[in-house]
Parts: sequence; C-alpha cells; structure tokens
Amino acid sequence: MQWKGEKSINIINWKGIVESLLFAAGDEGLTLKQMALVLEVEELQAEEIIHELMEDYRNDAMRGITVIELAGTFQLATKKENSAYLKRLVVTPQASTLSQAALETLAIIAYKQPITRAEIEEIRGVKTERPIHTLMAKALIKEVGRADGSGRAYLYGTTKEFLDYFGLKKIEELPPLPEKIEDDYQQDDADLFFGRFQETMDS
Amino acid sequence: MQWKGEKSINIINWKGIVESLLFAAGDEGLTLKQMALVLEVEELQAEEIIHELMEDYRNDAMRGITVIELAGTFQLATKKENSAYLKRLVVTPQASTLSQAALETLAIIAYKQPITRAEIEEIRGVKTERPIHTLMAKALIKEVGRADGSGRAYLYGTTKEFLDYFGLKKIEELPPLPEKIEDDYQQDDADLFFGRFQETMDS
Amino acid sequence: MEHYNVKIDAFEGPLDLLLHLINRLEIDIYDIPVAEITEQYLLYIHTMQVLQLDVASEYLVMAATLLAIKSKMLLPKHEEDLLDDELGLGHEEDTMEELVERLVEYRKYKEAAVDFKEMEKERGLMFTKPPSDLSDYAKDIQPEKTELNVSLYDMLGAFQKLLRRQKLQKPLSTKIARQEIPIETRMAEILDDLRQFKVRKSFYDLFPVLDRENIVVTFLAVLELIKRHDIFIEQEGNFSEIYVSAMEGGEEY
Repeated sequence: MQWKGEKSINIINWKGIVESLLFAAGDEGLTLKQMALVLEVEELQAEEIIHELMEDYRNDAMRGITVIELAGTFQLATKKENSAYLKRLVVTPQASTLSQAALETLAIIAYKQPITRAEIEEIRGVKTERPIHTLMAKALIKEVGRADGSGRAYLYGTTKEFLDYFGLKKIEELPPLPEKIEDDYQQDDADLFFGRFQETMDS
Repeated sequence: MQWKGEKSINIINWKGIVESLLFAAGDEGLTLKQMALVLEVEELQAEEIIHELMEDYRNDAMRGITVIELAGTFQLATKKENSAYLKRLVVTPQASTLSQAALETLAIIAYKQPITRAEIEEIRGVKTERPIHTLMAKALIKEVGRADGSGRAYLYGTTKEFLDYFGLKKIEELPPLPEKIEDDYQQDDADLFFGRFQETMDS
Repeated sequence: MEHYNVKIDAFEGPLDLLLHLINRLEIDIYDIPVAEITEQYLLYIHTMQVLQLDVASEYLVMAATLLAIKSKMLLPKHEEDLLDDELGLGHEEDTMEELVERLVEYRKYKEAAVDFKEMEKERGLMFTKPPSDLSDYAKDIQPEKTELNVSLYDMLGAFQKLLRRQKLQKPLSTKIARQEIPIETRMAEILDDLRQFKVRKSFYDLFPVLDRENIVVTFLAVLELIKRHDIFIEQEGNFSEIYVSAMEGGEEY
C-alpha cells in the first residue's frame, strides 16, 4: 500500500507494521483511531490497511490465527477450529460460564437498555438482585443513570466488556429479538376474541 | 504434512495448529516437548512442523511477526524493524488515560491490598513496574508499608483520591468479585432437583 | 412460619416453570386450559414441598393467581359478568390474557438467552494473548499528569479480562468425572420393590436414603416410570398422600 505523494522507493510495509502492533496489543486490541495515530495516517487509511490484512489472513487457510473485531477494537486470535488443541495447552482460570439467570437478565438488559431492576423483575417474574450483582462484578453491565420518579432507581446498560465477552463488534450486531411471536400473538388475540364472542353468542 | 501410515483424507493442518499454540503461549513460548504432548506426536515430528512454519515465516517478507527460538523454546515475536512503531504505541496517548495494564494493576491493588509488586506480577504474569509508576504519579495508589521477609518489599494500597475518583465512600463499596458471588451459589437441593429433572425431561 | 428463599436455579421462576409445563403438555400458549395447567403447576409445587425443598415465594404467588383465575372461571356467572363477557371484558380473561402476555414477553428473552449462551460458547473457542511487555520502550517516558478519563467499570472490565486470560497448563492435568447413580438402576429397584409387594406403596417410602443425590435420582426414576406407564400414581386430592403401584405387564429392566 502506498499513499499519494509518497516516493516509490522505501515502500512502507503497512500491513506488516499493523500485524506487529496487533500482536503486541494482544487482547487489549487496537482501535482504528489508535492505529491511525501510531502510523500517522488518516483513520480511513488505517481501515484500508487492516482490511487488507484481514483479507490476507482469510485467503490463507493454513494460518492458525486470524484478525477479529471485538467491541470496536481489532485483535489477533486463534482460529476456532484449533480450539481442541488449545484447550489441551491452556487453562482458563475463570472458565465458569454465565448461569441461566444471569443470561436471561443480561438479554433483557441488552435489548431494553436503559432499564431498571424493577422492570427486569417484572419481565422475569422473579427477584433479580443476584444476577445483577454477578453481571456487575463481571463488568458486563453498568449503571448508566437514574430513572425519573420518586425511587430514582438505577438504570442498567451493557458495557464494552459485554461485547468482548460475546464476540460482538458493536451492540447493533446482536441477533434480533424473536418478534415473530409477537405477530402470532396479535393474530391469536383476535382469534381468541372472536372465539369467545361466538361462544357467548351460542350459549 | 502427513505422517506415514496416516490416511490421506482429513489432512491435519499441523502448521496452523502450531501457529495457534505459539500465539496463545505468548512470551512464555513452547518447548518441543510441550508441542509434542499437545499434538500427540513425537518430538521429532514436532520439530519438523515448527521448522516448516519458521520457513514459511522467513519466506514471507510482509509479515510483521516471526518465530524465534530462545533457549529451547519457540515463540512468536514482532519483527525488530517495526520496533519504532511499537515505541510509538507506548507513547501515543490512549483513548482512555489509563492503559489496560494500569487498570488491571489498579484493580488488583484495590481488591488485594496491601500487596507487593512481586505478588501483582505473579497475578498478571508480566512486569508491572511501569503501571505502578503511572498509578503512583496519578496518586491513585501509594506505598502503605513494607512486607516482612528479607526483601522488605513495598506494600501498595489505594488512596483517598482513588475513592474520590471512583465515587466510593469507602473501599468496601467496591463491587464484590465474581468468585465471591460464585461461592454463594452453592448448588442446593432445588437446583440439583430441577437440573437433573430437566436433563431427564429433555433427553 | 417457613422461610421461602429464592433458590431455584434451573427453573428461572414461575413463568419459566409455566412455559416448561406448556411445552411438555404441548399446549398452545394462546389457548391455555386453565384447569389443567393449574393442576400440573400445583402438583409440581407440592412435590417440591413433599421433598422438603425450599419453594420461592414467587412460585406460591403464581399458584394463588392460577387458582384465582380457575375458580373465577368455574363460578356461576352473574348478569354483569355476562355483559362483560359479551364485550370481551371479562375480568378473569383479562387476568389470563395478562398472564399470556407476560409469558410471551418472557419467552422472547429466554430464547435470546439461548443465543447468548451460543455466542458465549463460540467466543470461548478463540484464544488471545496478553499484551506484550513493552516496558523497555517506555523507560524514558514520564507518565503525564493529565486528567483521568476512566470509570470504575473500566477498571472492573480490565480486571475481568485479566481473570479470563488463559494460563499455560503445566503439566497437562486430568479430570475426574463425578460418580452418579444411574437412573436406570434406581428404576429397576423401584419396580422390583413394587412388584414384590404387589400393593400400592406410599410415595414417601420410595425415598429410604435421604441424601439429596438419592432423592433426586429416585424422583426422576419415578417420573420416567410414569412416562413409560410402568407404574401408576394415585392421589385422592390436593396435598393428600400420594400412592405408587406397579402396572401389570410392564417391561423388565
């Protein structure tokens, strides 16, 4: 890659440099902004370089590592298909996965943020203090403000760590909520009404 | 690569696997013995794979990383010619004013104080001189005493400024760590009952 | 007065339990037979109590709600109610509709949680490396005294990342599987026992060993036997003694 006005000798190996930077940054990852600052180029150019690098990685099936985008940062990671070997090599100290309660609570927060604990409990039908504590301690959610009203209850939202934990680039990447159920419901609601109406008429 | 007697279908991408292993091993690197164990091959075969991988890296001048051998361990490392950019990475002001390293160190000190630098390095697995320096300069931590023992190492703790900065009245207000919460989650009769119950129903 | 604690982890509360029953009975969520679902729900709660498991208060509130809906539906209708019904405004239906609405809403997030679980698993297949130690590059740099721009959550997030970071495993360790009582074994024992005595047996008597593993396995064995029509359960009324007897000509185990 070469920018306008640059001399053709001493072509800078931008991709190689970005690869070095990504390697050094490790799981901290690098944002486009950081890359642009370090390379002293525009963010658009940094983006072009990283995409070329990602393309190279994609085209070489023999590579054991790849470039991923997580929570707005780019980082190197091992390929999923090698996970069996990696599990033999390393132990993840906090391998414990989230409980069902925590996952449900997190799903509600992710889709309805900002949301209060009372609203979450209304949906789940059970107390949700402990899952919220767990999610806070794991830095997957945070207090993002206070609700209006007398209680001034805390409002919760998801964090950058949440995106990282679930392998998401940004919050918009979440799979859509199953809204189809809602549609069925509308229809059935009408059916239900007419059904009952009929019953009443017949009785 | 393919070993004698092995079927020609399902050729395993040994080089790719070794690359992922080296990557995950990071600065610690891997010995031939470790690689052979994980791959379930002879050390001689592991050696052959790693040499092929090194050859690939050597042949591709565009790479920003390379495989180096140090005292019998192999590891991935950034290429020397890119060190100027790595230096800039350290110098360039980050989006947040505290790096991941400093934040990690701060968290460890906050939760485990009083603690020595050696103990922090044990947890982080890397040198922590600079993050401590940064945190001291920002008055978030201070020396709170000396450890017993021959070294009489400094013990670090958080400051009043730390509490002020994060809006905490006292250190006990820090959110509990997940392990602590996990302990409370002692599986009880009902959990076990429903857990097994659902397994059976779902099967 | 008993203490009711929130302890049930595998069922996430009364809504989850109701969804589970609806699935198992293959009922349309929009057309729930109130009497049947109430009976099933109460049987469940009752069984938990028989086994002396703590039942969270939310489950009991839902039981009361279901009973209220059911009894209102059974009551002879007054004229006003009839009028309400014609207009589709019957109070009991309102409550049932509210419940259905809550179930549907909750189910959306329960399904989303399944997606989350999958994403968590997928992410766990990728391994990263800690940042390289670049302190040699930073020797002559003084930390600048600029304002901080981080929150408590940034600190916690950084710490979580550290905790998640994998450690090289040396030596490669081995795992020991937990010893469990096979349900099939317990099923055979129960069936032998019932056939030998040829009379019905109290449900409680099927639980001679009162350790929790045994209680659970026995209960599951009983459920499995019912499902296969190998045993027969009788109960005269709500909260009365439950009896178990072997069906004729059942399979051998």
